[in-house]
Amino acid sequence: MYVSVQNEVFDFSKEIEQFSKKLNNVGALVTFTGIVRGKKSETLDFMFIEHYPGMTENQITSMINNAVKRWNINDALVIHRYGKLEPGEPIMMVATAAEHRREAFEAAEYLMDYLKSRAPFWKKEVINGKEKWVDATVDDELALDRWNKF
Amino acid sequence: MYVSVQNEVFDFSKEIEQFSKKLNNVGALVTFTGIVRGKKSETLDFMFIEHYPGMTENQITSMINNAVKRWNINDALVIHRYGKLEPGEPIMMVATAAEHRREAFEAAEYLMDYLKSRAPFWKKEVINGKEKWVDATVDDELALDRWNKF
Amino acid sequence: MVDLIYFSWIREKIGKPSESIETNATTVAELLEELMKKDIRYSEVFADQDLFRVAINQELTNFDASILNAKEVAFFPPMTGG
Amino acid sequence: MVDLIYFSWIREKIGKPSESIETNATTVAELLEELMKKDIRYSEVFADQDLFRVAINQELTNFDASILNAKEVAFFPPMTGG
Repeated sequence: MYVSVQNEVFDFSKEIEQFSKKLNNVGALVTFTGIVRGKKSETLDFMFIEHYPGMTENQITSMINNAVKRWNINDALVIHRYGKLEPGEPIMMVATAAEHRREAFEAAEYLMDYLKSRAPFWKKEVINGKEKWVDATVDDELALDRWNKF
Repeated sequence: MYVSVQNEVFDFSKEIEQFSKKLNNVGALVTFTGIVRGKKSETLDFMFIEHYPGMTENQITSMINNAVKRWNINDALVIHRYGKLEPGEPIMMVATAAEHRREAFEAAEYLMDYLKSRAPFWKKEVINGKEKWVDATVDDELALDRWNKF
Repeated sequence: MVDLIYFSWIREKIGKPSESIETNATTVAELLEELMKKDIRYSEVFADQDLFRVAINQELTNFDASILNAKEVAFFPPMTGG
Repeated sequence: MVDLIYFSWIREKIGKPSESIETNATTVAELLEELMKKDIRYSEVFADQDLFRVAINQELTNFDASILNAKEVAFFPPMTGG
């Protein structure tokens, strides 16, 4: 398991390479990368992410432990940034490795849905010099229901 | 769109890097990589994949076109190998890029499910010197039902 | 003594990221009542309990939860990670 | 003249990857009947239609399909890609 909550920009293809090197007897590898949308010239000046140090790492670790219990996954990675992010930069990534594709996909989607609404991060967008906190969406909250229907 | 049906081994982290460089205003990037399971020393000697040249490329291209029509995806990539594959080597990969995570995930799973059962590839495993064609599974066929329920 | 920690627009409206207070409250709800009586900034921020969440000692919980063992009570809007 | 193409265990059992034949058959089903009369290898391979699939001119189709415009008829087991 690899969890990193960091300010620094990361190279997701290098992270995937490193993650995959440690894998053994894995048949399926799924990655998700979230990227700051918007070209700088057009709309978004930058994004700022606030987080709750300590709780963030604990929440992510317990999300991964839940995913490992629920699906037969061999390994998982979560990287999530905080601080100032420029358009086009990666915000976060998730990687899951399993024997079979269904487990790897489901575990990755589960981690994404929980990171969206249960990891203590708050996004602020700065658009044409105006700051605005991003609202949580009903859809993101509803996405969690999918994982409680068992 | 990038489609490659090839014998040569590929480096999926490099492919992801190249794919992502061409993207613009994308918020979500999903990748799936299929890897030959089994350590050489233990069970699988190697895998051999046969395919139907021409039809393979056409089928994959039309799968991607269907995915683009159905989900709001900005770009997609499919690489699939044929010929002799060693344990631990990548078999194939799919990448999808979209504004939002749900579209990117669904399009990637759709492409995987169709590649499994509708792209003209046939896998043969060689285990302790004995050749065996891999049987299609009922689960893989049933996985397609999910995409016909609309 | 308990540490109160604020995030996002709650931090901005209250005007500080954290504070240490003495309280006789035994639950989060009682603590919120106390705070809201103290200053209009708190009563504005905490008026609508649908708009924010609470964590005690870095664990998400609800407004009925006891704060008797709380070292750290955090208030923040719904998370927007990912 | 139509090209018949075989894959996987069908290719192995028939003993060749492809062949060009003359046929009076108008559908895949009629073509299969013709082949099965010709040689025991074909009748063994094509006895159970649940075990294989057909593509005409590189498009998946079914056994009722016409082969009147077929340049290429391919027989193969269910695919196992991915």
